[in-house]
Amino acid sequence: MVDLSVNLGDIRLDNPVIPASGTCGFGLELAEWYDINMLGAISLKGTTRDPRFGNALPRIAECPSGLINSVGLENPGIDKLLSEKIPALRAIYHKPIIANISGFSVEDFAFCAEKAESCPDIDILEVNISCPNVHGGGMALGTDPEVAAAVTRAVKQVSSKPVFVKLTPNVTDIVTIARACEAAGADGLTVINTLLGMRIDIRTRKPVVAAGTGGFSGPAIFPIAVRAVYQVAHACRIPVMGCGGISTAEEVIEMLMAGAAAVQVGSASLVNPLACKEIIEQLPVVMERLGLKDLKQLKLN
Amino acid sequence: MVDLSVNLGDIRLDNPVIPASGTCGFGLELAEWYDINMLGAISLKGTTRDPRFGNALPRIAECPSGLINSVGLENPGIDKLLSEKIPALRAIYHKPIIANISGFSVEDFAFCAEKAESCPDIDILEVNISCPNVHGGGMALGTDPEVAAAVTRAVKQVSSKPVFVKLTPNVTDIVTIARACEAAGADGLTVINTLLGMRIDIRTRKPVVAAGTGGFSGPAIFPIAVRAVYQVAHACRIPVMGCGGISTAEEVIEMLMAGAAAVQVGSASLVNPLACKEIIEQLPVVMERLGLKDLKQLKLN
Amino acid sequence: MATERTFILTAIEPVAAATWRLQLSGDTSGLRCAGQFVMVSVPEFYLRRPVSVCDCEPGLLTLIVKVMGEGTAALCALRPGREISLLCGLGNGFDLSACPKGKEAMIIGGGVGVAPLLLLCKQLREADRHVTAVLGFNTKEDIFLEKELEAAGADVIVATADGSAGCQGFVTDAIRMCVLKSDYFYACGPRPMLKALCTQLRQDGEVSTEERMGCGAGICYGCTCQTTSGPKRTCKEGPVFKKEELVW
Amino acid sequence: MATERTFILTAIEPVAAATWRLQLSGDTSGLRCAGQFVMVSVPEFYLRRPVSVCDCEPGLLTLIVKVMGEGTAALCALRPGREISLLCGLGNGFDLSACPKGKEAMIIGGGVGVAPLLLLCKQLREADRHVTAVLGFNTKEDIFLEKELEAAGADVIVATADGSAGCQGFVTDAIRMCVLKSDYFYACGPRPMLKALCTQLRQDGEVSTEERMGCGAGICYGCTCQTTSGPKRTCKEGPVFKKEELVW
Repeated sequence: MVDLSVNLGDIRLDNPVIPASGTCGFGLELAEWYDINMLGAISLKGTTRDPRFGNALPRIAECPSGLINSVGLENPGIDKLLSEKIPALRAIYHKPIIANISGFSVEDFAFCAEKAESCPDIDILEVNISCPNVHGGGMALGTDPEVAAAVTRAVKQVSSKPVFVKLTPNVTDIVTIARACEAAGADGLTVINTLLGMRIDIRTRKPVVAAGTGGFSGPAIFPIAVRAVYQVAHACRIPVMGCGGISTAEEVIEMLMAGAAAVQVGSASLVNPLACKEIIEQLPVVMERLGLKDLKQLKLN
Repeated sequence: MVDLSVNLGDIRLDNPVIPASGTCGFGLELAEWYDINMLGAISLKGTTRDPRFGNALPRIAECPSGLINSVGLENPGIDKLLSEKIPALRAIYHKPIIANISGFSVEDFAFCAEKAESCPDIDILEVNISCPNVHGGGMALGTDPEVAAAVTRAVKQVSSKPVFVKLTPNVTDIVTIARACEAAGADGLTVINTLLGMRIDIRTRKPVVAAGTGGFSGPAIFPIAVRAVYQVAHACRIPVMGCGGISTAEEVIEMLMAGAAAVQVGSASLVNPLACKEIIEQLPVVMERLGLKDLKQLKLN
Repeated sequence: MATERTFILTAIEPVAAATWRLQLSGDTSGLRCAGQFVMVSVPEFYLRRPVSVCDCEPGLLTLIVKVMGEGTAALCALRPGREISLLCGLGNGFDLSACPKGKEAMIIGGGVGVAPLLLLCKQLREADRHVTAVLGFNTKEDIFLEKELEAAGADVIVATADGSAGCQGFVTDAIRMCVLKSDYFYACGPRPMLKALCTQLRQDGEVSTEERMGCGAGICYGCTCQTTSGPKRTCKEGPVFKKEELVW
Repeated sequence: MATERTFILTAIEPVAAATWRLQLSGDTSGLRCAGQFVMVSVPEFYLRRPVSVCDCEPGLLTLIVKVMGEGTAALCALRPGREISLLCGLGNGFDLSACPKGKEAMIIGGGVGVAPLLLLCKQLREADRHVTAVLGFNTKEDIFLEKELEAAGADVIVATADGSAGCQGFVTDAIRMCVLKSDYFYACGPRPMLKALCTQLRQDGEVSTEERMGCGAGICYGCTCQTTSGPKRTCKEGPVFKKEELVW
């Protein structure tokens, strides 16, 4: 009998599989497809200080082994997250909840973190300084180590919850950003968010997504995510949630071997809402084949 | 009858399709598969001051819709390029030849450029400051705008040939690098080189390529390449050779619409050595379907 | 409840220009009502493609697909015997009860938007509503489902933009010219057609909208549209919306 | 000259543990001699997989594939009737003339490296050389081609590492124990076996090496190995190298 549990800092997860923010709504959408209590944890849709409609349509573009999205942080705002979304989820779900917050200034993040502090149902705070789909803010905050550190510090000042900073791969040196966040008090890191991508409709001669560019995700970016996780996990002491293109149990294990403490599964759920369930069910089979007893500390040889 | 010709600065190409450096050897390898005089031009394997064996094996890793290579600039050195490789190619090929030079210091590039100056068969000099597979040099020179400019300036000082600088996508802001090269006198830019990627063999628990990480290419990176070409082409006046994941005639046109003056086809030739031939043969068919008379100035609507 | 199911393609045949009817056999229990759609997995493509349900009986599903891009082209190139993964029973379909028993229902379709009208017509007739079907196409070669809708018990009026068949003009022109009366309307088609209907027809009604989708399951928020009651996901709260909900 | 050709998989059958024989029909004109390989396109995988030619006659190609990873597993899961794209006639094969007419040739294979020996044996026999085949496997269940090689006119000796069949030990042990004499040897198998042969056997010979390849056509320089005459591409100057060329 294999042991699927992993430790994310002080928090023990029954298994390492976590639906990534933006690919599981606020939980109830996935619950229509399977019992989400089988998940290791869940990371909810990115939420901002005020409600946002998001970007104009179309927001989605097909790519080889992936897709581009330019949703643009559509969300009901932090208040509705706390008053409606999380209580509704908690009523049917008893595993850890990761609240993903985003914003356009250091103050925005501090504001959301302070509000979240009042919600005991939130187990982890994920600070999204890597959204490529909003102007002035989003990714801009995650490409400068000092700004990234400032956001981290501001959030930590008002929050007693474990804080994971979600990093963008669209940088020259992700390790510098990661170290800056660690030094600023981050309890962990989520690596990586989407890559900045673009597709053009050669019939209409216009970008496929209305916003022009968007966040590129899916199996196509997996090798970039493995590399980034490997670099960050070997440069920092804090735990890393590995994210980017994972769609099989084998890839979960590959990401853990790269140095991740747990993984987030994103785009796979958009193509198959049952993806996380199937991956979790497949994990013991792959572990047996590889002769792995547990998933903790899967160091490279 | 459609017109496939494009202008790369002052050089007219019969069509926009150019095999990318590192995916067509020194030309003769491709000539075994088809008459390479049907190509728009050809970019030869990256060459350094001294001969290099390159990295240890394995150098190749399979990825979803792509591959990682860590060849590490294996090449016979600039002298052999000029004395053997180019004469042998010129004997059977009369279209433009792009010599791709790389190095570990500004001096290395100047040295190779000066040697190349003596070779009239070289029509364009492609300066590779974006190879992710060598330490101290390669990509390191292409991630800092000042260093990129210094390399460009040094090459321009000793070379009368059109100089295209090949940029890496592994940066926070590719436009800054592009503008620095343009200001330093670059006649054009090649966008993009490979992304830094990694795969791990979960059976051996070792990286798949001996070097650990490598350059990630193939259809998977196409949306990133289109975005980078769009950003650079709209920020600079000099012509751009669009490169990254192109494997169909439709993708050639998409890249041209993004702002490229011509395109380089890379990984596609590794899976099908006839790729460039088939793309060139397919271009008129796709142009007819789209109602395009020629491929110059395919602006977006 | 929505489910993922493997279907077998039993037959595929052209029904109009670049338009194909796909017959699939499999577990249809996930489907509840007309107006719902399925997300179809297409070999070699990452995202599934949304396709509205044209007809459905236990174990048998009928889809009509128009070739728009590479994905739909690949889908229509599949041969019988092929296994296809579907996400079934997605979205909220048409509300039959919105048209009172014994009353007159008008069902209006434009282009490939005609597809979902067949199952809708059958269900309305079963529920004892009188049905008039108004079908709009660009030209004669695009026409499909006319006979099937007549066989299902609808009075069918066809309009073509170029006048090559039926009355010349759009469905709105046909409705005016033929002075068609009804108590309630159901529509599916391109946005301009839906806008014209919602703004010109006096009676109440509901329309099925179309947007480019990511997941089709309400997860990615890729297809959100603005409504009088706030943002709604086309795939989840839609694709059918009441006339008064939509913002034009 | 190397070419890209579409073959039809006419038969696929297991010949040993996790080892399959694939029969393909198509244009084999690109193949010149034993020891060459083909690059096989595998559905769902980006890179082609190199597979050495086991046997070949005009229009008919035989490959033997051992399941090593996901790619080879997908390849061995293909069903007859399937179209497969191959790059044919890649690399330099064995040099028959290196073993003088009427002399004794020893052909040695280890594991799946036994595959190319069949065509080699046939060509050597046709060219009137006497052939002794030494086949090394880990265990009884791995053995294949023994009968075919005997039928082709070779004296066959089998060795298994666990002694479950033939002589116990490696091919080098078998050669010593059976005091096998020959004027020239040809070998294909894992690197340690090739090293042992090249360093222990006194007679001249040549061996087919194996490396992970990118393109298989000499284009990507992904499989370059160091030799006494400088760097050589396994796929292009190889995969067969003279004993004295290799650096261990």
